[in-house]
Amino acid sequence: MDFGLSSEQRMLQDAVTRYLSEQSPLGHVRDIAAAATPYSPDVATGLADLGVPGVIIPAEFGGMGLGLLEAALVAEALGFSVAPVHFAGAHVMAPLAILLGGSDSQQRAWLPKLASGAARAAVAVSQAVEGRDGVGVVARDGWLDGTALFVLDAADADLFVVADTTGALHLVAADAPGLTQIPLTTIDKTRSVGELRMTGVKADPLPGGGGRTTRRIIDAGRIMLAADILGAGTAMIEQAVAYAGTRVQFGRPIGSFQAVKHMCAEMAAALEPCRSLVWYAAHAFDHAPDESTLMACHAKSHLSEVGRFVARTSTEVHGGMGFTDLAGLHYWFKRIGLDRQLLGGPELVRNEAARVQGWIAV
Amino acid sequence: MDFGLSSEQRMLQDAVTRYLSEQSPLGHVRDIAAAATPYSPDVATGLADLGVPGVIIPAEFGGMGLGLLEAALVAEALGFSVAPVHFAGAHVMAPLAILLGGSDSQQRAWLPKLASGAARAAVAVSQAVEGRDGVGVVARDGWLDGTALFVLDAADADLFVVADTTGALHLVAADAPGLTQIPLTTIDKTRSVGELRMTGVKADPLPGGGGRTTRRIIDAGRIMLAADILGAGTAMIEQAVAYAGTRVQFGRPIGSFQAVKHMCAEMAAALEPCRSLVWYAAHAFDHAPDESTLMACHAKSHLSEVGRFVARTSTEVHGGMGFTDLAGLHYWFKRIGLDRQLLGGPELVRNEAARVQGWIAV
Amino acid sequence: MDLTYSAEHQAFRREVLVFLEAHRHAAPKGGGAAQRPSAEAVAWQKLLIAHGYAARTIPKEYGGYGAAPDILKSRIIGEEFARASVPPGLQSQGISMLVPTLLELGTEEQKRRWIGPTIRGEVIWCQGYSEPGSGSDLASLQTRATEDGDDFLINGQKIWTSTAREADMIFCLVRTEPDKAKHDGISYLIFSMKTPGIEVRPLVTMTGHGEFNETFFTDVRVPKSQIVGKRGQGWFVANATLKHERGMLGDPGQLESRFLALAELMRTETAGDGRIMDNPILRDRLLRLQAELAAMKFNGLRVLSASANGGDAGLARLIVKLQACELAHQISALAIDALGELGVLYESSPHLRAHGGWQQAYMFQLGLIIGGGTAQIQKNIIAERGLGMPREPKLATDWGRL
Amino acid sequence: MDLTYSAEHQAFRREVLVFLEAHRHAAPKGGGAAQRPSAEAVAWQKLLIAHGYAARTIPKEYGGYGAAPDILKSRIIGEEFARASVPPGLQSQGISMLVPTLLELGTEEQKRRWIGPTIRGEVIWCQGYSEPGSGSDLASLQTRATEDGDDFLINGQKIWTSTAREADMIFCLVRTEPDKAKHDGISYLIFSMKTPGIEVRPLVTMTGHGEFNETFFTDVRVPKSQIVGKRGQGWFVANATLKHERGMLGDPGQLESRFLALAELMRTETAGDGRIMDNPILRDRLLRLQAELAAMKFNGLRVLSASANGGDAGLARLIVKLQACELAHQISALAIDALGELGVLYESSPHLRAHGGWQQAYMFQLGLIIGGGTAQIQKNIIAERGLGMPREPKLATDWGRL
Repeated sequence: MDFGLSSEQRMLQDAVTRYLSEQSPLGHVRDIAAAATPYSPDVATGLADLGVPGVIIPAEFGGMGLGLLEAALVAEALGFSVAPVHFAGAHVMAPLAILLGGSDSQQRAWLPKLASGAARAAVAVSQAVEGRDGVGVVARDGWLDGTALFVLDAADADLFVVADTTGALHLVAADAPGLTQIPLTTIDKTRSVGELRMTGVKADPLPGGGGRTTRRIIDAGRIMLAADILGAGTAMIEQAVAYAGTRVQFGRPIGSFQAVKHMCAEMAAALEPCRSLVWYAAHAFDHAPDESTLMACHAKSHLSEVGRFVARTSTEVHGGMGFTDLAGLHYWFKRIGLDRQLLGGPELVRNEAARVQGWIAV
Repeated sequence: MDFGLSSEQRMLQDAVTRYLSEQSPLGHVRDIAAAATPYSPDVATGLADLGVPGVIIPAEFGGMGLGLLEAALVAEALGFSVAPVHFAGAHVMAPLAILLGGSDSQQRAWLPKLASGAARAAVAVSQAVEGRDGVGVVARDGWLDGTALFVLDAADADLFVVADTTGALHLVAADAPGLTQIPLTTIDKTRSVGELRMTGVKADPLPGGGGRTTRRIIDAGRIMLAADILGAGTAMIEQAVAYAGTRVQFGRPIGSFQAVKHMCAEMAAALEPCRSLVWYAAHAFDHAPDESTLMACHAKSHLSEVGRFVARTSTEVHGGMGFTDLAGLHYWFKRIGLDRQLLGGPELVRNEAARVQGWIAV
Repeated sequence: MDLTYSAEHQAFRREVLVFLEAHRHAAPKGGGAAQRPSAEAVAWQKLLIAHGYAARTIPKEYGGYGAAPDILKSRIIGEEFARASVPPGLQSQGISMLVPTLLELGTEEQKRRWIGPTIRGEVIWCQGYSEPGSGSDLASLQTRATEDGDDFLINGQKIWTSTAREADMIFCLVRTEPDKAKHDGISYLIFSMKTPGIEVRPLVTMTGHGEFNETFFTDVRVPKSQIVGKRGQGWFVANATLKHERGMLGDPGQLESRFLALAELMRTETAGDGRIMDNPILRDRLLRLQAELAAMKFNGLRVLSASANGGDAGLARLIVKLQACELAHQISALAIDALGELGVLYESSPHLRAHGGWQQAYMFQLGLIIGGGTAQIQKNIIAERGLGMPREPKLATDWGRL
Repeated sequence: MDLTYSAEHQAFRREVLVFLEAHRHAAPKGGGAAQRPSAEAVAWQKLLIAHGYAARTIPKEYGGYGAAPDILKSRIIGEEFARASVPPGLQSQGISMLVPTLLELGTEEQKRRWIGPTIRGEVIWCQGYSEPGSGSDLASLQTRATEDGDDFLINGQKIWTSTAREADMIFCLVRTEPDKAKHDGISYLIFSMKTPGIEVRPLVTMTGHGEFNETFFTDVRVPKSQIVGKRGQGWFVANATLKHERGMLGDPGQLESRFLALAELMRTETAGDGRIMDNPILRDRLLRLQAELAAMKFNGLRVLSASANGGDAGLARLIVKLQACELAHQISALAIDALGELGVLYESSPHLRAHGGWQQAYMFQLGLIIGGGTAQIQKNIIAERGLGMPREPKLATDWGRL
């Protein structure tokens, strides 16, 4: 019995963290955020060298063949550094969809390329999370029509994994005729989100891509977003504590004032148990299928709430400096803000958690 | 334009407050709380001398003929001193029911006696707030059958104002055959709540006692409970501030520690605007009928939330002493706890506020 | 509790309505923003001053309308201009902060020279108070003014100087007596932003906009005569000004319009199976905010009444900034949550709602929670001044003193 | 992340199950409460010690079972006894606090004399630490022990002495060196509650029950030999004990059973039109608590694992008391709200649900938030020891040092 990380798991996370601290410092994040596309090919290449795109792809397809817990550790490291690269959609949900729902030939065609970083996939499942007027993709005889919003990791994608109105999944090549890609600008300039419009687009359905697979990849995606918030929140608390230790007002470091100290303590007290929740949700995804959806919901909704509190409070600890662009703290603030809403806000996700437990009368 | 109290209004409130501080100090509250019936006849008599039972009863019936704002000021004073006497049911809702819904003869029969304190009335409208399995009073041809819970100001009542399942109101004499009275023990030993069981009880229906009258008296009752919380919360903050100013730990009054100071500031910041809300809700009850129900809901639900926060936080400021019976702070804590739940908890009341505004789709 | 207006005030309201009806066509489109006003806005301001709807209580000899203070008339003007969606008089730090300070503590020469052009929008001011190292602890400011004959030479840096890029003039706190106790060594100077040695750099905030600036001074030469109040009394002079800034935050009218926009959003926007308003959880949050808003609105009326009657609502006034900023922030937070995934869109994105204003407001209001005395400083003030709690040694004595 | 148990631990679990099956009929009904145990409970305790399910790691020579510490085995025992609803070994302040202290710092004579009878439930102890004037600032305690020949004469007052009415003995902090700095003048004494001069008065709390006492000492004569540790080192000795108390709060198993009772309440009780669980607003609150509970439960596992592996989970451990007490309080608050008007019923009222336990718990848990280091002290500890933030001069140095 050991509820904790193995040394291999720590090494993986440390490697990603170290790489990002060296190759994707705040200055680089700023540059990417100011550019047209919120995506850093350089960092993506560096992470590919570490094997990140193939973290959950089996070794037979050239991946690392690790579990969702390892993926969550990577996600946490990315959130910690607000790394301006894809992850939840491109490197977890998309390969998982192909692994769980793809035919042999689909797997052979795509997984090696996804594992090496030679191809990139984006994921369009937002309508399976929450419907919206005028949005939705209809499949008929292998052709797709309609609109998908909030496509995760959209920039620079070669392939789209698209859910239709029945929850079935399809592969769509980025250059398919009839497909229009529209970037969506969000508060967070470190993550790419897009819109797809389809008029008679040829699709390659995943034979095992029914509702169950969609459910699984949404669970996985939510755990990744939760882990991203965990990393971002950890970084914000660290920055707040560091700032409070050096910023002097009234002749004392502000961190020696009880009000500031307690703000930091409340953040840490709220966030620290989240670490174990994220670990367990990721572990359960692979090893405790009965609890998997419930834990994914809990991780996503709880981290969203705690993340909002940490984002706001750590900004307050920084005083006016937290509100400026100078400290750059807002990149983390916005990353948490984005993660909170994607794949369902906390109220929606908690409602799903109630359904899973049979707590909602039909 | 003057959003504030007149000098007459202040004098009324001061008179009640002064009387209670002299004649119903904490020691008296303790004695009543330890007794079988949570009701002090002595204090009730003293308050009758001040005219309290007739505060809203017109002068023609021997009352003071004042408005609901004056009643709210009295309620606040009673809450401030956790006075172990009736009010919301006996002296506001019951006379209001008879005023709004009673016939001339009913008014002549009861209002003078209620105004002088010679007779006491209790109010059984809980089922009109929220139904509950096995509870409810059915009226047939002037006879009542069934059970009513959470009868307000039940102890020592001569008369009950009872709502039936249609929301119509009836007068029932306390000595009517077939009527059984059962006291309900609550956390709060300063206020009397009871149960009525009726088997073929002769009732005297209020001719104007339909749903509209019931709605009005519930609104009024909620404003009174809100005012009671306001007074109790004010007293708790005062006690917390006083305690923090004298209790010394680590060589300083604990009130000089920022954590304690901020707890008090947060309580005051939350409660102080409630004062204006209660005033306005009471004013609107008489002078702005369109807003009356909405404001009554807001006052009740908001004071319930703020009251819970103040009750808990002021107890924390007192440290271990707040948890003991020594300081007696818990009488206020429990009074607020009772007020919060009676006539509907905050979620239920907010739902009504949504209905009143047409925000709930039918 | 009398919520009706007197006959005099009702008549005054009718006057305002008549004016609005007659002149609204002449109102500028953009409203009275902080930047340099357009010619149209300057003309509108002159008209308003002439009728007493701007610079109302400023004496005639300094260019104002010269009316006796009447807080209810000011409120009526505000209400009716807002209801008619007609821009009110110019709002700027010069008008709200410098002019009251000069009226209270300026020399006759300073009043005659600066008040008129300022209220007419001809001279734009910025405020030089905060420094990177002096936020909550404002009195620790380090910008130095050293004597050089009849002049001061100013060196240092200010931050949060909004409108510094547009401003003609600055009112500025500088340290003239470095050997004195920190509150006693400060002077209040006014000088031109055209003076050589001043450099202004935009300060980008988390909203992505450069609403503020940093302003750097290198050997900026200012005649000693341009001091307001006495040398070394700048802290006292600034307090007179800061009082006015404090009053600007937490306007319940603004809160109410934000709330109404949120309720409208929830009534009209759909998500999942129906209107957002049909989601009981989000609706419950909306109702909590509505109750709080009602409390703050009536609290505002109470503060106003007390003030109109020459009193002070004490605690009810002291809590306004803390509570109103928090409530505004919570309104924006709910709007973002109610929009679900759409809530993250920003700037010129497709599918954007309210021009991205909810996210913008969510961040800007966090800035307001921090600015003008952080929430922590506000709580100290409430506890110490409102509740009379004992001071913590050396904490927040500065803001707490204001 | 390995959530399975080793073969050794699985075998141990089977042993426990076999024991429970064979002996559960002999278990006492009431469980191991704080008061003086029944003869049945004492017999049960002896059986548990003999099998190593109580006093497991206490050396044989002092009456224990003498096993090597294995936190997972302790957990397995706890889990299986709880699952089988069989009362575990006696729990008392003597067993959880005094015995570890004696083991660490007692003389051989003290160990031999007191540990055996204490773990067997034959001697009951109470704790004399807090005083009316010394709560958070425990080291300021004023109960005096003055020398009189070979004895101390004790005068003063203690508070929060739970079980003082039943206790045979007390472990008590007294000031022996009034001239020394406050932490350095304290000694740790053990003496009989039958000693003349001791008066115990029940301390009624807000729940209406007398769970605690006040204990008064007037010229209570205690031989100097009954000191634990050295004279003037009582603060150090007490810290060893307080560490153990800290660990007793925030048991996730208890939290979970409270939560399950709440969920069951909401599934079965009706209000208005349907089950409480069908109220989306209350259900949403329930789900928030469930997520927090999950986080705390796994956090507990993490702390346990770190400890089992000889490490320390640091922050994850330091936050437990603060978060777990708050969560427990929130669970009770929701239960009260969910019950609506029924939620106010108490004691022996008709229509009472759960014997009034939700209100009782709501108040008692507020007491736990305050006791054993208030929430404010906990936050200081988290900030200073968990996050390494600078100390505020003179604040909470005492609890913070533990």
